[in-house]
Amino acid sequence: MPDPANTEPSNAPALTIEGLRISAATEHGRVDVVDDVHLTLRPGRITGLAGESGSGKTVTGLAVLRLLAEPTLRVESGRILLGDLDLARLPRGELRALRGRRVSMVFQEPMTSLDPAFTVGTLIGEVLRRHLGMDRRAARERAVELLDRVGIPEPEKRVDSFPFQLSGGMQQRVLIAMAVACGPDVLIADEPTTALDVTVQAQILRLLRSLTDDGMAVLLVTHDLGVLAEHCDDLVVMYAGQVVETGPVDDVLAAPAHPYTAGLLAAVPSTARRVERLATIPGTVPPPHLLPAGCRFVARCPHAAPVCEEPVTLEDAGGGRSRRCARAAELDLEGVGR
Amino acid sequence: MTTATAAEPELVSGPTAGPFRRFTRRLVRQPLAFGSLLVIVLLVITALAAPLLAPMDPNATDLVARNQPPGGGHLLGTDDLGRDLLSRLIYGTRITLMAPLIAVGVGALIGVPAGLIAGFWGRTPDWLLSRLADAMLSLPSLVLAMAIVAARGPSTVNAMTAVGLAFSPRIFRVVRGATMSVRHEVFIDASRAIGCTTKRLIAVHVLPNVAAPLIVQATVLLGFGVLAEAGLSFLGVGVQPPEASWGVLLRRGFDNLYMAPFQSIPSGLAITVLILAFQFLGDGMRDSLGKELRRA
Amino acid sequence: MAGYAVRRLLTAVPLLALIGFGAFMLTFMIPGDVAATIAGESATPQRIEEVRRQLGLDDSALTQFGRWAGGVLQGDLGTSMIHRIAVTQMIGERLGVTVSLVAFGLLIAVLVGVPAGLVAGLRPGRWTDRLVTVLTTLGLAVPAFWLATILIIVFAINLGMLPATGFVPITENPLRWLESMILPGLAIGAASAADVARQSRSAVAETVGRDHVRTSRAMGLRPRSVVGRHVLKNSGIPIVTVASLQVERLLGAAVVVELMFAMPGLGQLTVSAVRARDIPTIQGVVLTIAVVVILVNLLVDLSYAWFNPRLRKR
Amino acid sequence: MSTAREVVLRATGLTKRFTTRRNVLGRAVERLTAVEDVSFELRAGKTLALVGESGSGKSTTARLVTALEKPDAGTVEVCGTEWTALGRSALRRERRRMQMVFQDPYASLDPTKMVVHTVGEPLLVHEGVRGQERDRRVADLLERVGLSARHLHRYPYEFSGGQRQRIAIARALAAGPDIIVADEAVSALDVSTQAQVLNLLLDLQRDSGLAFLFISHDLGVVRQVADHVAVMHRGRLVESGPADEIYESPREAYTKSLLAAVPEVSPSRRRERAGLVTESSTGEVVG
Amino acid sequence: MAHPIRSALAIAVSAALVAACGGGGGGGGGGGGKGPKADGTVKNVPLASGFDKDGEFSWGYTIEASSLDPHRGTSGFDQNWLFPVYDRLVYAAPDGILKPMLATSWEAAEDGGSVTLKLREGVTFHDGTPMDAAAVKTSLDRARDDESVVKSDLATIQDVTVADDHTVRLALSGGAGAILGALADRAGMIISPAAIKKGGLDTHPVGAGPYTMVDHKQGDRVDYGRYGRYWDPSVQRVAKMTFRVMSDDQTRLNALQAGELSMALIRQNQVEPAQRMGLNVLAGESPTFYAFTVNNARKPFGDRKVRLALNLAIDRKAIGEGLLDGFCTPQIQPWPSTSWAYDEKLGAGLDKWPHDPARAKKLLAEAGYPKGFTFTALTSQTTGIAAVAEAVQAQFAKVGVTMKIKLVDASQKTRMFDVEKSADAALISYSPTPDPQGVLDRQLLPGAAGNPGRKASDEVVRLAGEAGDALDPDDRAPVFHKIMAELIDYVPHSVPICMQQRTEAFRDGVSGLAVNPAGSRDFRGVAVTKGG
Repeated sequence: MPDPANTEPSNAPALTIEGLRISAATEHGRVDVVDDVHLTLRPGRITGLAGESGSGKTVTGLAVLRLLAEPTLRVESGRILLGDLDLARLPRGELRALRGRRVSMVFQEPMTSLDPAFTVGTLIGEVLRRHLGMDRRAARERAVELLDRVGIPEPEKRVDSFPFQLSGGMQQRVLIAMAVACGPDVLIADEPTTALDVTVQAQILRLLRSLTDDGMAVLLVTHDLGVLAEHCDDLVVMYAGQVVETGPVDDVLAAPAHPYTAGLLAAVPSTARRVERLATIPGTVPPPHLLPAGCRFVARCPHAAPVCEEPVTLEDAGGGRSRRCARAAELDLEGVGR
Repeated sequence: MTTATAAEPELVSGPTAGPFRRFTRRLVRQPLAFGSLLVIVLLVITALAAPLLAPMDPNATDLVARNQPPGGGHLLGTDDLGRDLLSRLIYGTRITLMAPLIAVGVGALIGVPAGLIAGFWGRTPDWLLSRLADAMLSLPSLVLAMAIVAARGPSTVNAMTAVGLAFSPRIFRVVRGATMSVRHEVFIDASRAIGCTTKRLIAVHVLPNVAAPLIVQATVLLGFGVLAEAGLSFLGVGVQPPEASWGVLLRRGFDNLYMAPFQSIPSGLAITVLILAFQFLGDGMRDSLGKELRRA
Repeated sequence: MAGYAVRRLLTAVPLLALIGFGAFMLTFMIPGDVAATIAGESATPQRIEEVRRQLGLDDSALTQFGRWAGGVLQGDLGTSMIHRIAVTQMIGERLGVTVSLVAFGLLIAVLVGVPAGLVAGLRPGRWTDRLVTVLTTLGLAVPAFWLATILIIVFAINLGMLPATGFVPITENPLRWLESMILPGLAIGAASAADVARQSRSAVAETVGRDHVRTSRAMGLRPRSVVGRHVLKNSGIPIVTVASLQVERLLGAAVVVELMFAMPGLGQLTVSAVRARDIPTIQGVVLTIAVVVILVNLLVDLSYAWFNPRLRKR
Repeated sequence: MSTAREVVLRATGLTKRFTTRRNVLGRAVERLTAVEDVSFELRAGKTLALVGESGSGKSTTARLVTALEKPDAGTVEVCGTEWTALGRSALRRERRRMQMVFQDPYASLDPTKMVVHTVGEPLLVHEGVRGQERDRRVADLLERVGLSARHLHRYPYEFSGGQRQRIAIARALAAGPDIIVADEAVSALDVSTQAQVLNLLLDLQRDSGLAFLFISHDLGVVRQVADHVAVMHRGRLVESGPADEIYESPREAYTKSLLAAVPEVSPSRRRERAGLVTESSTGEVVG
Repeated sequence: MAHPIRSALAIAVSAALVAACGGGGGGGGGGGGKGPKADGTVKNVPLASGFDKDGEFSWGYTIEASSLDPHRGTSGFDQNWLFPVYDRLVYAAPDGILKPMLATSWEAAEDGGSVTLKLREGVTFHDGTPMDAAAVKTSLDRARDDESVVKSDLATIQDVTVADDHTVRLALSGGAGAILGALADRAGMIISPAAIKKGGLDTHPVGAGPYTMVDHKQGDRVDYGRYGRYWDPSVQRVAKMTFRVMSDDQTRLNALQAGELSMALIRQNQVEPAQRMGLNVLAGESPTFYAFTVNNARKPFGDRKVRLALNLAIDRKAIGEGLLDGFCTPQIQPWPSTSWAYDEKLGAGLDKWPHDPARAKKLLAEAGYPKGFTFTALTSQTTGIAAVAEAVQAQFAKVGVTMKIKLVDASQKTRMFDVEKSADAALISYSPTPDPQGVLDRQLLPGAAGNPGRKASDEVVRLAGEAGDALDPDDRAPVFHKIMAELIDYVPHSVPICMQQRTEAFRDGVSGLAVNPAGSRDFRGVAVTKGG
């Protein structure tokens, strides 16, 4: 459970993304899929990045480690600061030395993210030997410790098994073991539990929490608002490639400042009671080549007004909160209650 | 009664064209594939209009004017019997185009149904047909060709039927692999749940999804067919004199390499261009089958 | 694993019988028989009939096949009707030539084809990819006999670096064996290298897109180990499969290359045996080729298990 | 349409075992039991939800009920006809009574077929409807699921996930079924699209008295659609009953741990549910 | 990146050009038919003075030895492989006259009923056993047994008796002259009796010739080494000989140019390129000729007018001098001009059967075929004969006769044309026999294998019997001239088109060569100078 008192960020940010813009080559020519994204990750805290498919959240995550498919996706502008290093401008060789060493990533489909042709021990050992120069025997020992650290039973036996011999949950734990093997400052988790069952999902998220206690900063990318609510400290909501709202989780959930956030919260089917009719957000997300000039949510926003036709920026509203809505001040949107 | 109609973004204006028109529109936009298509269409015209285009009778020998270099009365020179090489090249187009088509046709006639059956049902039919394919592959195609040609007389059609038999295991393997991957697709279960008969499932749903890899393999084999015909004609099993295919011209020109080195160049180039055209057309067709197939 | 290999070998036996029977029936269909050749050109028709009876060629196809199959079961492939030498000995003498030719061709196909496929597949669409596509298409288009002669003229005659003809067994003189193998190996291997390059390219291109390769890049592994270990090992199965397919193609091309380089191999033996309708020799060659093909396919299937552990642990 | 409250689907004692390893001779030596003695009833116009984690056997049960797999034991009765006893062609004719909607919108539509052919296939197979008549009826079906005649001659790749699922639903409606088996029908959709499709399903049920067998792992979604809930775990039916009873006062430990693990958006709801677990906490099974 | 198609074409063109210029000094300038006699070829090469005693001679031939057993080998060309190992009783010298070899002298009995041969003394086989009358009898009896392939060549021998240690008498049923010719070929090769008993002659020949067989790789090569105790060391001028099988014409030229062969058989159309490569060419008459043969029992070919018409339609000059570059002498006599049977008065005889399409059409009309007719002719795949067949096909077309060509291999031709008699005609390359009598026995007489129609003029049959009896060629020549005259009148089923010249290419330094009239290759006395 996050400690509500610790709202003020006491220590320096682990990673900051400023004004990130990413373009993609599509049938309709080159268009921006991510625009003007600002994000800050603090050590020991889990920041949730929410948004529906096509909102650009995964592309933002991949951009940090520059894993974008070069020819089609390209970082147009913006800085990604890890301490004083700008990862976006770093030469390829230096960036590669940082990946897995100071910034790591885990992915959504554990079943396909591990190389089926190698044993778990070899996979983890490879990262250790590449970054820490360990010899084969030391790497294997460290791998067993790591497997134990991420909660895999009988690690000495499991270290020699192949990925297909493990369950989905186990495979995700191996991926996390690989990612944190060298004690990185930042871990980016792109939908780590979406493909897993509810019970296993809870265990993995608790594991991430315990890793942050050692001082690591985590960016948790997901579309599941329940996961965000229960496991994240701060929240960033993206819509059609833009950040539309940020802030501490409980504050945003209680009083969302952007109509899209409110709409999302209402649409989540809760297990409490059955409603006559589910609240929906009408329409679909506008494709990148048909984006309106002003607020991108205007076509679907119940509170839309002429002012929304003008371009709107992400304003800081104090208390670590910010939102991109022209009418934010005058709206009083209904949250989900403390 | 209906739910609120969501405001749909305006889709591409007008109904999308039929599959064939969209396929050709994409094919035309690829320079390489379109160039190849032009070359092949040109060759088909040459084959059909051979009598009009050929300057002389391809079989008229002139034993005095043998192995003439290009120029003078003969644009591409003459062969070892003094026949006009340009005319023989033009008439040769017929057999050179017909031969690979027969071979791939026969190969597909056997390979496609067998591949569908083996891929769709698996287990014993798959095991049996795969072993048969292995057996076919290890039979030297020369024995196959000579046996068929001997039984039904030497001619391009018979020889290429034999080549078709040798191609059928290759087509069988491609179709089987593709069918196996399609069989597990969800839309197959969906149609089965609707109540489609197995026959309809295969014909309507499996076959179109198997077309992409099949087309690529077919165009590759067309290239091989051209060379195979040349090889068999050389062994006397293919086309009978005085007709000639490009392959025969190449081989005969080649035997005179020291006498008249230029003789094998025209047919050699023609064959290379034809095979390049088949290959690039195949690649182009595969790429222009478009997104709707690649998802499968 | 062993069970799998045993089962495959057991299935090979009926397969060989099927091939043996198929080849026998096919040759039987070809008119003209060995008696005419044995009796010699000056023989009178009566003499030819006499020879036919002696050789039992008048019996029905099935009885002759039975006789031949009976012999095979006792390990005797019979004697060549033309050369009156045991088929096993004739094939034994020539197997070395064709096996080294096919092996060399396969070596060139893999050593040239796989790296080319790798380079093209790693960055699809780039100029390296287009260059490899064009070269592979050309490799498939150039007939073997044309390439063979160009190689001979340039390297053997004009430069005199390599022998233009002949085969030296490896047992006799390994260096001269190597020299006599280079040109024919290139001539026979070119088309196969093109095919292997094409298939490896699509295999690598597909593997590069897989999630686990992205994971290894995300873990900061050097490109050398990402490609060398993770990409190559996972595209192993399609590459090995296409390599095994080359054996059949190389055996076919061997006929022409053995002719051009005057090397006494199985290819030549097949052509002369078929022309003379020397049935025992044809059967011997067909069975030998079939055994080679089956063994190669078995080795390839077994290699699948190394590439994909899931098959091994089944 | 069948009259209300009458049992349209009854499964009794369904069992299915898969072979996982064969010995040298090919005989099965190791078998995995996917579904063990599962029985349930579905009444006309009602929705029964089958919930459970992956590997619980709920999808296999769906395939057994829709005769995509043959059960090792047990029977399936649809509108009074025992499907498990029917011959192949008889079964094919009966299939129009029960239709399916699948999870992955991108895989459940044949990419090479236009919408009009895909949705029109049941009409062709069962009533031999072609040409103009088919186009008209398919257009009506598309209207019912919130699409329009403009979409008739389009290909699946031109649609979003939500739109494709609507097309799949239209196809299911085409044969005029009494029951629709929805196997994780909304799991692959985003929250907002999910809500739109669920509302569509609820409307269809209200308008035409359709019965739904709703298979899902998402307890939030199930809460909004299910009249009855059956919880499955490792191939067996752990608990079943009216939805409110299962959610408010679950009897079985597994059901409780399942409910406890669902991440809740509202903090208050979360505290409430946490209480449930402390009463009979279960050992943490590492999944 | 240049447009792929353009670059692909560029690569293909350059590859072909490389082949062109590489192929010996620049392309172009091929040149049409040249004069009848090629310049620069030689008939023989006298022995060079400083030849290398320990030199090695290598030769490239087209067909492998079917077997190294003279009496069992099925191919009519095995003798080339056997001459170095097996001495015959007599041998055909380059000037065509039979000279003593193992038999020092021979004489026929008055009534022609027998021939007695005196044997050379002190000769031993390679396995050490002495060569005496008993050995000759054993060998000749083996050549006459049922399994022997050369049985028909010695058909006239009734019995072989040992007169004394070194004298053998052959009881004959006639044809003394013909039998001597046969004894110069495989039938006359004397095999060591011990080796016959031991067996294995198919792969391990044991004779009394100048060279022993050192190594034999089936279908590839045979290596010969000098036999220490040979009776005539003067002809053993090279220490080692290697004969290699190279069936592809291109490959033999490549091997010669690359220095891997001293000498090799080449096709007529390869003479000019060989000379351009700086190789020498040995060319001379040989008894092998291209022939157009029909089955005169089948419908149109029974009529003499039709056979004559077809004969007149063939333009022998265009084929001989045009197509085959002057290396195939157009003529109608079935024996070469070097043979004693050749009728000098008649010469080429092109005046008897001139190329006269108009008359041919008239004859066809008279025979009832005003618009010509269609028939199928068999021919084999080897490049030489197929080209001739196509030329004849075009020439027949000019007189309205359509000849379909069916490419078949040798055994299929024998079965379809000779045995089953299911084919109309055949274009063949007739393989030589040492004695002109062979042409009659194998090709022209009713019983001949090459005469499926079984019909021939009675006069020719009578004269053929008489031709075989005389021993001395001077007595037999006039009879053959009479036979030729009768053939011209009768127009037989098989007519020659042109007499092929034997063409061999060899590198500098090879000497002691001569063209053998019998058409086979006896490298007796070949020599190689150092650095040759």
